Amino acid sequence: MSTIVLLAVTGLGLSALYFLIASGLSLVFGLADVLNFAHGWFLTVGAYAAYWATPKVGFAGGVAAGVLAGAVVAALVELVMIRPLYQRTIAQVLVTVGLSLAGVALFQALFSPDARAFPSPKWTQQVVDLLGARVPVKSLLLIAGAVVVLAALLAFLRWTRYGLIIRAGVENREMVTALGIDVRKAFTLVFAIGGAAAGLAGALSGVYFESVTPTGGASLLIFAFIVVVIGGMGSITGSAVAAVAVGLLQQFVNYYGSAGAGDVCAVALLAIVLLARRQTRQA
Amino acid sequence: ASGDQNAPFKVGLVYSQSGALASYGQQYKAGFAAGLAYATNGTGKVNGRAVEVSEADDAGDPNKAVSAAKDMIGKGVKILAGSTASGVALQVAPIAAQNKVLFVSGPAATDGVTGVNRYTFRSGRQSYQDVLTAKSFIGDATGKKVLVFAQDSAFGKANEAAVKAVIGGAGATVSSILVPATATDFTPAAVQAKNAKADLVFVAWAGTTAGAMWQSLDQQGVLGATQVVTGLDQKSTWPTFGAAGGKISFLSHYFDGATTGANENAVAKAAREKVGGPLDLFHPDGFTAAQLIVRALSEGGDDVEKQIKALEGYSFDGVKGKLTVRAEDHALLQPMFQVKFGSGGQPELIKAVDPQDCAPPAAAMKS
Amino acid sequence: MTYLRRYWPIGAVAVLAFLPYAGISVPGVFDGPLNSPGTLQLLALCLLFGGLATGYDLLFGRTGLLSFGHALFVALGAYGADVLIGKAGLPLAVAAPAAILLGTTVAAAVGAIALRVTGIAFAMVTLAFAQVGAILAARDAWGLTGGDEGLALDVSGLPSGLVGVVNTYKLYWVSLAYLVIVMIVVRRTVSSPTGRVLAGLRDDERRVGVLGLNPYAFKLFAFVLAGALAAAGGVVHLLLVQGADPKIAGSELTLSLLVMVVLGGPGTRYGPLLGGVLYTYLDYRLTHVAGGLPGPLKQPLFVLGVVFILAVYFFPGGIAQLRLTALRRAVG
Amino acid sequence: MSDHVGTGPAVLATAGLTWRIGNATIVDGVSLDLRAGEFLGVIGPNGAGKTSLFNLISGLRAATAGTVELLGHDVTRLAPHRRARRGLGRTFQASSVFGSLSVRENARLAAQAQHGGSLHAWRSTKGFRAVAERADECLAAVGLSGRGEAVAGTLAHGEKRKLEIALLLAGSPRVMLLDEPMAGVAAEDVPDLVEVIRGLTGHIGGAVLMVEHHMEVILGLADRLAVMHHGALLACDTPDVVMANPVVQEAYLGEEL
Amino acid sequence: MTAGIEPQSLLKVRDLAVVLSGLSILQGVSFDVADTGVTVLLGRNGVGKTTTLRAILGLAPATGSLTFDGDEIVGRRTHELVQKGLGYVPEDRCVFAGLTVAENLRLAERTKTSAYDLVFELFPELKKRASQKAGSLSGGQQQMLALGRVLLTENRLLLVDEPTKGLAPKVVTEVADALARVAVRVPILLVEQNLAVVRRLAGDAVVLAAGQVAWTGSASELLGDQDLTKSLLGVGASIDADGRGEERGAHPDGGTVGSHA
Ligand SMILES: Nc1ncnc2c1ncn2[C@@H]1O[C@H](COP(=O)(O)OP(=O)(O)OP(=O)(O)O)[C@@H](O)[C@H]1O
Ligand SMILES: Nc1ncnc2c1ncn2[C@@H]1O[C@H](COP(=O)(O)OP(=O)(O)OP(=O)(O)O)[C@@H](O)[C@H]1O
Ligand SMILES: [Mg+2]
Ligand SMILES: [Mg+2]
Repeated sequence: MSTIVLLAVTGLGLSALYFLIASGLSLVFGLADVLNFAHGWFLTVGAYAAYWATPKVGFAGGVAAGVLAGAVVAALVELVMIRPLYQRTIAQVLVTVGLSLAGVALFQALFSPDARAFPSPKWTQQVVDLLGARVPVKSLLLIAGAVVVLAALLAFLRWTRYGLIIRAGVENREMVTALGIDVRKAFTLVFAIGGAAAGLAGALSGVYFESVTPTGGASLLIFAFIVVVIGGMGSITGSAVAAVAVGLLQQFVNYYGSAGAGDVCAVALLAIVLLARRQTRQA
Repeated sequence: ASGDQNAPFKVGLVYSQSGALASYGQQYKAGFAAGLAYATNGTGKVNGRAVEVSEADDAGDPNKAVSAAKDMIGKGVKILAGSTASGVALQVAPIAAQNKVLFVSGPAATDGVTGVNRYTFRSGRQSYQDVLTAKSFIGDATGKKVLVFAQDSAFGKANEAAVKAVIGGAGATVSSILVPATATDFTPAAVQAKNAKADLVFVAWAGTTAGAMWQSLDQQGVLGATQVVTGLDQKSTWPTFGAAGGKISFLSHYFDGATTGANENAVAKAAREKVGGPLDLFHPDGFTAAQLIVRALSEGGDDVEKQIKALEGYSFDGVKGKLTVRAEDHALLQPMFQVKFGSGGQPELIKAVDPQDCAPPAAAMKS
Repeated sequence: MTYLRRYWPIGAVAVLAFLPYAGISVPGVFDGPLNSPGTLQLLALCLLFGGLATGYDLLFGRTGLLSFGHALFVALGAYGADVLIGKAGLPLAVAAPAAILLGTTVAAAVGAIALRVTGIAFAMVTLAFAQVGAILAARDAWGLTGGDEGLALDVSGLPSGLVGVVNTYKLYWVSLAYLVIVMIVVRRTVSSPTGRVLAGLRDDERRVGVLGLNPYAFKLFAFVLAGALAAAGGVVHLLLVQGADPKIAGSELTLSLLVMVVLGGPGTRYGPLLGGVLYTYLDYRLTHVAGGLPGPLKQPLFVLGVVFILAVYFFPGGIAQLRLTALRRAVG
Repeated sequence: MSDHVGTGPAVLATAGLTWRIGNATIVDGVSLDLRAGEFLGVIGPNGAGKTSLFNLISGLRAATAGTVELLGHDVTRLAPHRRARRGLGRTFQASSVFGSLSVRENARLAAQAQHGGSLHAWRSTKGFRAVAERADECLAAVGLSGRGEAVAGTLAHGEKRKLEIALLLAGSPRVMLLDEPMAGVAAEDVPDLVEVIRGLTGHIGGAVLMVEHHMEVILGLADRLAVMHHGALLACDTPDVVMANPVVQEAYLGEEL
Repeated sequence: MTAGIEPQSLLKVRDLAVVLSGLSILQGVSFDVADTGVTVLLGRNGVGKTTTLRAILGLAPATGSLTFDGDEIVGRRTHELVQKGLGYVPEDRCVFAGLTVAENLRLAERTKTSAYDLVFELFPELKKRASQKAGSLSGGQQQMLALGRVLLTENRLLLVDEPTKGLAPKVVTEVADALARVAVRVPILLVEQNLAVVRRLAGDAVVLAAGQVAWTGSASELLGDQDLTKSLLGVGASIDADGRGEERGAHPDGGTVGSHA
């Protein structure tokens, strides 16, 4: 019993991490139509920012710094690299691919390839007793973060005019401008939001992994992709559900099956869902 | 150029200058430079002939390493060294044999390199020696339950195999949990480890996720409950053990404290001076490689067969202490170290393990 | 003039084939003379990836299929032959075709499933399959692949003529031959009626359907053909680097193929080839020269990434397009 | 033309054809049949379900209920390309041509679909005379011979329309579905296009089902008129009878300008 | 321009030239758009009507001069021009398929007060389908939505491209009415193939041929002169052999919609 509880909660913690990355990815992909391979790098930026700031301004400040750094870098990337290439979706994807390569290498050069111990506060390293299970606080922290982000994003898309503009702009940018709206602002905003979510994910992943590394973001990206696709591109709630599914699946399979089988299962899940979805569309 | 009595000796280093193992590579290179200076008394010459060292980056990628090796051999390099990553060592070794050049493998820990062929030697320790050192923590193994908690990688599997052979062979029952190096959450594995209720848990983990792994083991109460042994990685990783550090027994290939103060030896002292600071995990490997190469050249000149003869059975003082190249399989017999974290999060030497006590069983030369 | 247009490729191949006899050295570009093993090895890899990129473009540029799983088939070629030679002790002459057949069969199976969806979904399903392949390779599946350290090629299975650095020039010829074959196959295919259908699929699949052509069948054809070419490339790669390791199964390889194609110019005759050669050259050369450079420039991937990004901006449509526009400007 | 109306076997017959999405019934139990050489016009208000009906017949959408019979075979469950092979051709309300191919390549692609050769991955296209000739005929038929080299994607709307017809012709189908072929065509071009379309039933001898809002065009061409309203078939008879039908008047034509 | 009192011109087009992917689409197009009523832009397929509108709106790369009540607008960003009061109804409707009808309209709001009542009065269908995804609307319904979007806000000039394309005669009539009513308040530059509609709304007419202006004058004058219409637009010929065309097709406004019964 206690094992089940433990696996469930830590699994959800994993889901939360995936969601934090996937949500931004899903926004940027589904809405700005850019499959952003550099998204993992945004996370790394956030992680290192938090790593740098925490000793100076405390953990909360560190997290804030991570979020800020993620948002700013993402916005800059959009302004400088993506914007000149609108309508050239493939080119945009390629630029992000190039950026993901260069970005990791850059951090390896600046901070060395080795893991740096993250100065996470004591309380995040504790465990709390939940129905006999020793549940790590950090898992609960991640879950909380994810819930907040989910709520905020949904509100943004449903209630704000920008949410509307973004959705329209994806379909036909030209026509949005022909309605007198400067759509570029909206896309920059999307990147900033995605970057902020990634930055938060980065800061929290520092706590989660006890360390930050230049490659940390990239290694999480593949699962984020899986989550985004299973959840349906551009659908935030979809991403949330998918993240929970993938996280729990991985955790339980890793325990009851052989360790590592979880990853294969997640991948299998992706293939199955996509094919099944296609079937329903046919009928 | 061979035979020409004043042409330089060409030596090629293929190691990681970039990529994930870059800092290991850095230590190796620094150690090599120091070792070459030491072994040639600062002249950089052997028998009056200059030793010309060329370098190539393999970025930890065997393909690049092979290309670089071929390139160097093509340019007349007669001795290869380096190989930070096991994968690189395993793929470069055959190239050396095919082209009849000497290969002195570097930090790569895989047992596979030992005795792979007559042309291949090694300047570092191998997994087997790690495990034997771990064994030295639990005197008599008979009847004990030992758990291997290892990365699901060649490195981890090598350790698992070694433990089964060494400690299992000594009468302990060995079980193992293999976790993918890429795992994001270690709680399931940690719980399994806890439930195993072993007397000794041998952890074989290299790489960036170490911090999270240790924390999970600690949080699920593995560390408190049983004796946990693992290898001590380079300096930069010491903080990542975090709170867990104090509860772990470490086996160490090398750390600066092993040869300072009371334990200081002349070679280590010289090395420290030449490197210009405290030594780290893989400085000795580079240093030793240089010593071996100088030996090979001074005794064997341009003749690879003579070089091999010169190295087989060669016994000398290295940074770690007494080192011996075992003739049968070219294993490098060397002392290993038991370490614990003291107050202040700095590792302290418990005792040095005698080379013979951690000598891998001699294997026949594969080819 | 028209003669030149028609026959210059043959001339080019002849020149390339002759390189191993050319003692000239090109300072700065290659750090040994052209016929030195190091240089030939690099050139061989460049040609190989030129071929692989051209094969990949059959999917991406010609049919409009964005597959993230191409590496899987390269890996099947490489590991397949490696295992058959090393573990089953087969001679290369048997192992190579067998490995290619293996790659082709798996391509057919994967394609049959993945092509039931389209667009990004297709890209992701192929990515998923490739990922499974990578995981299996990295985890020493069935004790065959040698795990994350890869599996060195057992040269005893090779004709002695291909073993040893002195024989690098023969391997160079092998990859030149591979490139030529790929170029011919792709060329013939795209200029055939089938190729016309593939172009149609790229533009409007629904329309192709109502014309009475089965989109699924033609896409599968393209996928399998590309898979076969990839597997063959995998075998050549095995020979060149004398081993196979999980890198070759990873999505990074597919990504770099994509990068090569775009760098060169998707859907053009020589673009992917150029892109493949350039990318590979930089990838390997930078690791040589970058060592001395300061700061981030030390990291080859940094330089490569930046160069690539700049390329996307400054010659969209790829090098091939660049050449054309330059030509036009020259003409008038 | 009307001499053969009602004679000959039904080349296309739908029975109770229905398409629902969620709780909306888009096409509602449509049963109509089309005889060889017959020209059946389909009119109806916007949103009546004309295009949807075409999608069901050509197989781009799967029918919720009902059957489609083509030349005596039940094709309700067949994929679009199979129906096309059996002699069904269609055009789209929004022009869809192969944008990156030249006009001529467009036509050849369509021609080879029927005249075989598509599965020759090795032989050069040059080898296929029949296909090339067929393609050129079709372009000539719609007066696009001159534009053969133009890239289809850059054609003006009207030109794309003509190319659509050419692609249809190339398949020499027995049954043709035209969805508003005149939409956006300059008045000047209407007459030739009308002649081309008339030819479809004329010398080719196929049967045509055509949606069109240009009344004078449809009246000039159709042997019978079918009127759709809210997804259902309101009437199906000779033009004069249909035009006189008050329900139709009310539903469709409205008052004059 | 034409004889008679010259109305103040709101938009001056001078030497407008457009090149798309290497092809010169427009060369030296010059005409004026009056600040009242409907100016109609005619021409055969492919002469560049749509391109002209897109160029005015900054959606196609243009050279030359465009003065919109006083100030030069060549090279200005589209959304700025629209905010200055240029409304656009594109040839292919361009409604946002993924958004509901209501959201499509909401997007078009620019000022606090939007003329929803006017729009819903003209196109009740839009009110009924407010929550349906625009992509699932029929061609005609989509056209109504596209028109509704520009009628929602106060504009200085409307650019409308073939609004009646693919519409049922009943709807064509409605759309024509709507445009007529709008034209009272806002001047319109209209591209239209349906000469009946042109005649109905007739103000000034500009005829393009092969990327250049072939004729300018009043629409009634143009449509009144059959030879002129025929030579410029090629219409007027009887459109089918079997006589029915006589009542219907033979008028200069070749093929008046709904003029049959
Ligand atoms: N995928 C869909 N989902 C929901 N409703 C749909 C879908 N496709 C079509 N519809 C609805 O079905 C009705 C019929 O559409 P259809 O395009 O067949 O009309 P139509 O007769 O072709 O109209 P028009 O003459 O304007 O083209 C319309 O009300 C449309 O909104
Ligand atoms: N992107 C493009 N690249 C090249 N040529 C183009 C492009 N877009 C349009 N054209 C060409 O410009 C010419 C004018 O096109 P445009 O759409 O303005 O004509 P139009 O008068 O609107 O025709 P229609 O009445 O059929 O809508 C056409 O010949 C068309 O082929
Ligand atoms: Mg329709
Ligand atoms: Mg137009």
